[in-house]
Amino acid sequence: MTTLDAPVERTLTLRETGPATRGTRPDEVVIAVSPAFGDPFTQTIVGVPHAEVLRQLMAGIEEQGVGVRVVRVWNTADLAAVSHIAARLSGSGVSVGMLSRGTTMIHQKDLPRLSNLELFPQSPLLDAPVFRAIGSNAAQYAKGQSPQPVPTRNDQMARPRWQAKAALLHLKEFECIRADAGPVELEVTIERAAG
Amino acid sequence: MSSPTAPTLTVADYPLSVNRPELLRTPTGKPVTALTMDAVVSGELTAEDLRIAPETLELQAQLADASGRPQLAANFRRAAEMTAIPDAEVLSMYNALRPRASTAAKLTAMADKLEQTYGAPVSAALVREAAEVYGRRRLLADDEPEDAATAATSPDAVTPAVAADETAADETAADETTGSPA
Amino acid sequence: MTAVQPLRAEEPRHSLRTEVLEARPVNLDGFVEEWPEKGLVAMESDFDPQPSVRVEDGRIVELDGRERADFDFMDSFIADHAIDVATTEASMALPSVQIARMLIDPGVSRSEVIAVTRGLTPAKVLDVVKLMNVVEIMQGMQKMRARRTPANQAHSTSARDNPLQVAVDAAEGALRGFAELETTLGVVRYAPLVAIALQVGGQVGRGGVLTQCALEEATELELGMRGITAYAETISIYGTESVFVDGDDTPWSKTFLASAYASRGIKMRFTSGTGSEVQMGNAEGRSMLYLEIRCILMAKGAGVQGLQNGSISCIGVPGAVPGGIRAVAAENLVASMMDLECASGNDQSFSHSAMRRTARMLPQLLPGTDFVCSGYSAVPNSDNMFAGSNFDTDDYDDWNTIQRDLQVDGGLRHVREAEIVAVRAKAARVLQALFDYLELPRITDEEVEAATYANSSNDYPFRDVLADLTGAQQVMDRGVTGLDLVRGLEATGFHDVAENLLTVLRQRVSGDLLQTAAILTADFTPLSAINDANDYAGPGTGYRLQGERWEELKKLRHVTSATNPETEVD
Amino acid sequence: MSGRLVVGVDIGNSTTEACLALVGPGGEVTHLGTALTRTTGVKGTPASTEGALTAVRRVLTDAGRRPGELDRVLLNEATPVISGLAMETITETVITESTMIGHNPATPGGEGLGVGTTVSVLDLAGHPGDEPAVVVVPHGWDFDDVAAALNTAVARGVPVVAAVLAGDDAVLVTNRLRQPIPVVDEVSAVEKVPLGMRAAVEVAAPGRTIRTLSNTYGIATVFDLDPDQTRQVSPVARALTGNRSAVVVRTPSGDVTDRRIPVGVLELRGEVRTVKVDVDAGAEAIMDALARVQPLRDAHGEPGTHVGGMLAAVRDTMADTMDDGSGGAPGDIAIRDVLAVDTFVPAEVRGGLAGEITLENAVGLAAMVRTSRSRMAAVAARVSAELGAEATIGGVEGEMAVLGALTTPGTRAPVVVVDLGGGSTDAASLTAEGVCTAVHVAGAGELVTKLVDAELALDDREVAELVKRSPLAKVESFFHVRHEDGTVQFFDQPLPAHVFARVVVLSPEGPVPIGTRHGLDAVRRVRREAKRRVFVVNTLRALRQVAPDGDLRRLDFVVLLGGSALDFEIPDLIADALAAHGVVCGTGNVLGDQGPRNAVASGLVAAFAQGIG
Repeated sequence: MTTLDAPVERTLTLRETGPATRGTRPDEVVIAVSPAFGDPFTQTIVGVPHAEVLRQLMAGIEEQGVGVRVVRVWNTADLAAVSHIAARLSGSGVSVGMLSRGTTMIHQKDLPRLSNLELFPQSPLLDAPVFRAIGSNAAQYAKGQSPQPVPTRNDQMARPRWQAKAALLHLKEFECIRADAGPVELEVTIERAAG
Repeated sequence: MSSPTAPTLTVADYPLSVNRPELLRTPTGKPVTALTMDAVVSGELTAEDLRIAPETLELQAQLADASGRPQLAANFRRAAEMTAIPDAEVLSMYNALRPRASTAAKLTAMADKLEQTYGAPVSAALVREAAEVYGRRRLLADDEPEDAATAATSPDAVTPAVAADETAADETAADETTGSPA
Repeated sequence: MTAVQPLRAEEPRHSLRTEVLEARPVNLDGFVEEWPEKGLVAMESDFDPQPSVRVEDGRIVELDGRERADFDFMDSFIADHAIDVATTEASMALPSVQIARMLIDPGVSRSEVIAVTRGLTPAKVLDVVKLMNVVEIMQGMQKMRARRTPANQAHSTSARDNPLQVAVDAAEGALRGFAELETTLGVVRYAPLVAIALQVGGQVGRGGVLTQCALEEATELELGMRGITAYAETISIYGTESVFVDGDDTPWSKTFLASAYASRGIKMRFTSGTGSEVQMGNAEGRSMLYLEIRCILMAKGAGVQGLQNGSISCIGVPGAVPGGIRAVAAENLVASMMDLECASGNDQSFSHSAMRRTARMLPQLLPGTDFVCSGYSAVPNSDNMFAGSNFDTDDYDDWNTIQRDLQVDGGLRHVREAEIVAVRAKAARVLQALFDYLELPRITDEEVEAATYANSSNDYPFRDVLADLTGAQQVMDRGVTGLDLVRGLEATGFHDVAENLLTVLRQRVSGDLLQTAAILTADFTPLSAINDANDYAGPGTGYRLQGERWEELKKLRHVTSATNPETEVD
Repeated sequence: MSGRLVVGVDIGNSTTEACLALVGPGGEVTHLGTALTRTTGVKGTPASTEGALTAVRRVLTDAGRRPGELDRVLLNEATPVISGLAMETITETVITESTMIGHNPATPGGEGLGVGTTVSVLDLAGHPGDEPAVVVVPHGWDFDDVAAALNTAVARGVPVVAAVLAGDDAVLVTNRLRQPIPVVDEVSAVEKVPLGMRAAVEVAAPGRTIRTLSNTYGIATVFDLDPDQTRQVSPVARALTGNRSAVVVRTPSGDVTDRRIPVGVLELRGEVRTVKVDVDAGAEAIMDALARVQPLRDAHGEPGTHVGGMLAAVRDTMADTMDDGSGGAPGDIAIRDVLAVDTFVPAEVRGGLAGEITLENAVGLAAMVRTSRSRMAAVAARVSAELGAEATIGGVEGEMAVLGALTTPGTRAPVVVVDLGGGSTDAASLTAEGVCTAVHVAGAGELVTKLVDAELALDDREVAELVKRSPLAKVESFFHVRHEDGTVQFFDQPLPAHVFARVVVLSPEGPVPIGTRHGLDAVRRVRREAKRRVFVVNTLRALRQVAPDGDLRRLDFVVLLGGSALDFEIPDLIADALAAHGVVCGTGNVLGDQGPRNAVASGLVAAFAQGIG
């Protein structure tokens, strides 16, 4: 049978290896995750496991032959700030920033903080293929190519279903902020769950 | 022009366009009855003729006072002062009042200009008051560098991205699961 | 190892009824537990401040337990502009329960209540409305609404920003009874064409309808200054200093902007709503309603005539917590108690459940508000560029039936198809002629035909977007004004529409529409809280749905004739 | 003042221009202003009156004059000209039985050539250990699982030599293999790949193209083909040329054909003979046939074909336009010129498995219809009634254009003007003796737009129009662009995010991204070629018709006029082509300050003044 029938469970381990530094490779994308990503939260607002989110983002970048580093931003859970901090750490200047609930942004260091290359604001509509495409596009920007923007989806009924939960997740993520901690480099290990 | 000692209006005079049209003039001095279709077609009227005159705003301020709405009346009096300010300058003054957009000196200069150039003491007072509060609440331009790198350590850094989208039509779905706030 | 092990743990068996209930649309809605410490609570929170006020030397020096030195900018603004210093200590001395009772007591007039509320602090206002259940809130609203005659507002937008669709749906909406029409854009550069379309379409449907285009401040103000739009409302304010600053504004900048609009003769209201601060993560531990009350007082202090509130785009947040919709009803009441025009929400997608959608609007529909919806979608929700409304065109007949069932006036009426088709056709032809006159991208006869009978944007031929955008830019570059529109309408033979638009523009010179809760009637009489003041004083008083208007609302699409039961009333 | 206030009005195909002047008693002319507006309806028909009135009113307003002061409105004798455009694809590539996967995924994996038997990854476990396997992976497989399956098979001793994937996973899979193999991915219809067949997969290193499968004899070697079979596979090799990766599967009757599509016959009727030519014979054959029948009296397309439909539609539009309600025959409506241009249209290959795109040959056709009848008299009557001033037909378009062009400093008769318009390219010559001849040929700016749109597969006429009008640049960072001439421009403010890293058109409203995967050079080449094939070819065609004995060398001055003469490169392209014939060519500057605009309107005023003086 194909793997579609039985989604494989994977575990995500994020180990801090030290303060994040500015990259020198022009062919890298930096992924920045927010304070609560992976721990204590383990999935996006609609239940996509963080292990899978990161795996797909990184796969999208790898498929384009571009390097990837993952960092955690501790002192803010503002997506634009998370993404822009990562862009300034990135050797290519291109970054992917994401919040625990799934909201994602592709940023570039020369853009104003509140601007972006691509923004995926509706976290409930982001699934694994979208994260793969986001990674792929970020890598293509890093290579100086012109990818077609990942189509964004819209669902007017996301408000009644998800708005309050998003607010709740946002508040929880805020509680994990460490105001005096700088961004740190992460070593990512994704393994198949036992059994 | 309406005389400086215009009658004090009562709520019974409202609506002026129906009950007291003789008091209404355009900023160019035409009576409101001159705003006819013939005048439009012949090209006699310009966009300037369809603006409100400061005297009219004062009349409406009197009506607001008479109906127990002092804040609304004050708004109309500031507005009367602002009729003299060109559109672009009105917008730039508004932008200067945004948080961390101006230094104390700049706001003071703006207040002086309102008072001296435009004869707008009520609006000038509003700007001076803003300067005082901004100073106390650290909302003047010097209080916080724009630089995003330092945002990390500022209280501002713990604000969500959604606020940024406010300037696009406030009611459109700009953020998160749905719209930006209100 | 023993023998028969199940392959996987079995789920507990569900009852068939649970399955039915699980499938109900209401279970697609999201609900969350309260978290008062973070402000994720509607209106009953131990973390809200206690009411207090102290005046020294004609100045408020203590507000809701905070000393002046510790005031944040909301406190400062409210203390110095919103609260009547002369009466505040007396008003604050009244027990909250007494004020709450005044609100629902038919023997106490609206102005007597206002005389008290003008001196109340935010915490005191909260203390008062916390005493009221939802029926009492409605009773209060019935009396405190500023304008005697209730009205309604529509959204007219297009998923393709097609100006023609906006025009014909505006015309139909105006004919159905909306007093105000609002639009916004997917592609912002389309704004000039769409704003023109809304204005012209509205005046075809019913002379005197007021229009606005929601955009960033500079463009919105410019369109208003040129007379292409008639009013503005998307001027957002927030209940905490930090969120206000995140929105790149302060009470002083917004107050200045309010005067700027008035100085150009343009009607304007602010926008706020419960839930925005907590959604943005900076509620400072206050309840949603407490923060909204601060917004309402700030608006009053700014001297703006009215407010759009009722949670608006954050409705999913109060909608998900216990008592949230009661809080939303309360915020509308507070706006009215503060003597502001209230455009009372019901303008954003709220629930998957038709029952919840209806229940959510009853506290506004039943007592009546200045605008029951601050955006009923006059296009199908798929075309609603405000991200969907609580009601759309599909709901027209339901709305009309509810008005008839309960004998309440929600601002709309049933209109026969022939009239609707005729007004749509006319609006389309008018816009076609006007675009030709202004040398804007042509509207073809095929488009006119499609617009006449269309439901959604999918029913229209595609427009040449780039040509439209170039045309839109020309409207700005050439400095086209409302006067040019009048001239074009007159030159192309649509004298009645030209006359309607000129009359609306002329109103700007009089300033009558700047007064609280002003709208224009079909005979172009300004109707506001001054000449149509709410005079409710108990049963048999105030606005009553009766006479000609009631006859109008008795009509529905299908009503069996009593004279000849084999036919239907036309 | 004793002068007479006159206004010349030129109703052109797309714009209507006015020139206001005061003509003194001695014929001396004082120019008071010019105006430009969009032509309403078809020029020369009553519908065009509105535009004429707008232009006149506008020029009067600008000059501060009232209509009552006008002595005379001078209109040109505008012959209605309607042009039509059609594009016919004349070749089609068809793959039968899935023999070839010739698309070019952005990121194939590994490199080299792998030859073996196709086997589904689902059946890999049962694959015999001695047979090289080309593994085919359907949709839904995760890259980790694919890599694991391949590594397992290799560990078991199966020689896995290559893989073909549905998803965009080639690099991911290759990076996880213990032994690298070539992998082709993004094969959308992977389920149609025949299994159990011999197949070859080739991937070249980045920046290189495949060598074996794009070579007929390479394929023959790989599959042991005999000479007859080898002949059959040559289209396969041709189709794969230039790719970085490819898959070829050998099936018993698989084939790739490149066939011509019959698209109909064009019948060209000249003064003396009629010639029929197949449209799929290409532009050269059509233009040769046209040359043989010159002058063309009419043309017809085979009914039921696209060309037939296009020519009939052009004719019908003119007939409707000229129908004045009198019930009379709408005069002589005939197709008077045709321009055929060879072009390439990217098209999806029929029978392809991965949405392969190939450039198919196509012919672009412009046709022009004129009528012998003009209704300018009716236009003049209406203009006169509206303005309350006398309106007369002041002259014939071509002659007036020459008169107007002669107001360009540095020109004198004999002179030839070429009006580069939207629908047609017109030429008029004035000899030293004052003899004037004028011609119209089909094809101008609109055909250029169509060619750009088709060849870049933009499917967006508006973007194509932008590409035509403005130079290109590549946005290399938020703060600088590289222009198409290689120069770099820096900006203080960051460019908008949506243009980042894109090829953009530098339109007057700012940079507009072009939705194409082509690089800047390819877009530029397409644009310049389109302009050359239409405007240079047409200018030469038109000049040959007005030149003495058709000899371009006997022309002295050529003045370019019309909207397309304002283009940033068309005048240069034409000047370069004419330089070879020793002709002085430049863009007109009517009245010394109008550039190539307003020639006819100014010419009308000049003609009127000459009549007085």
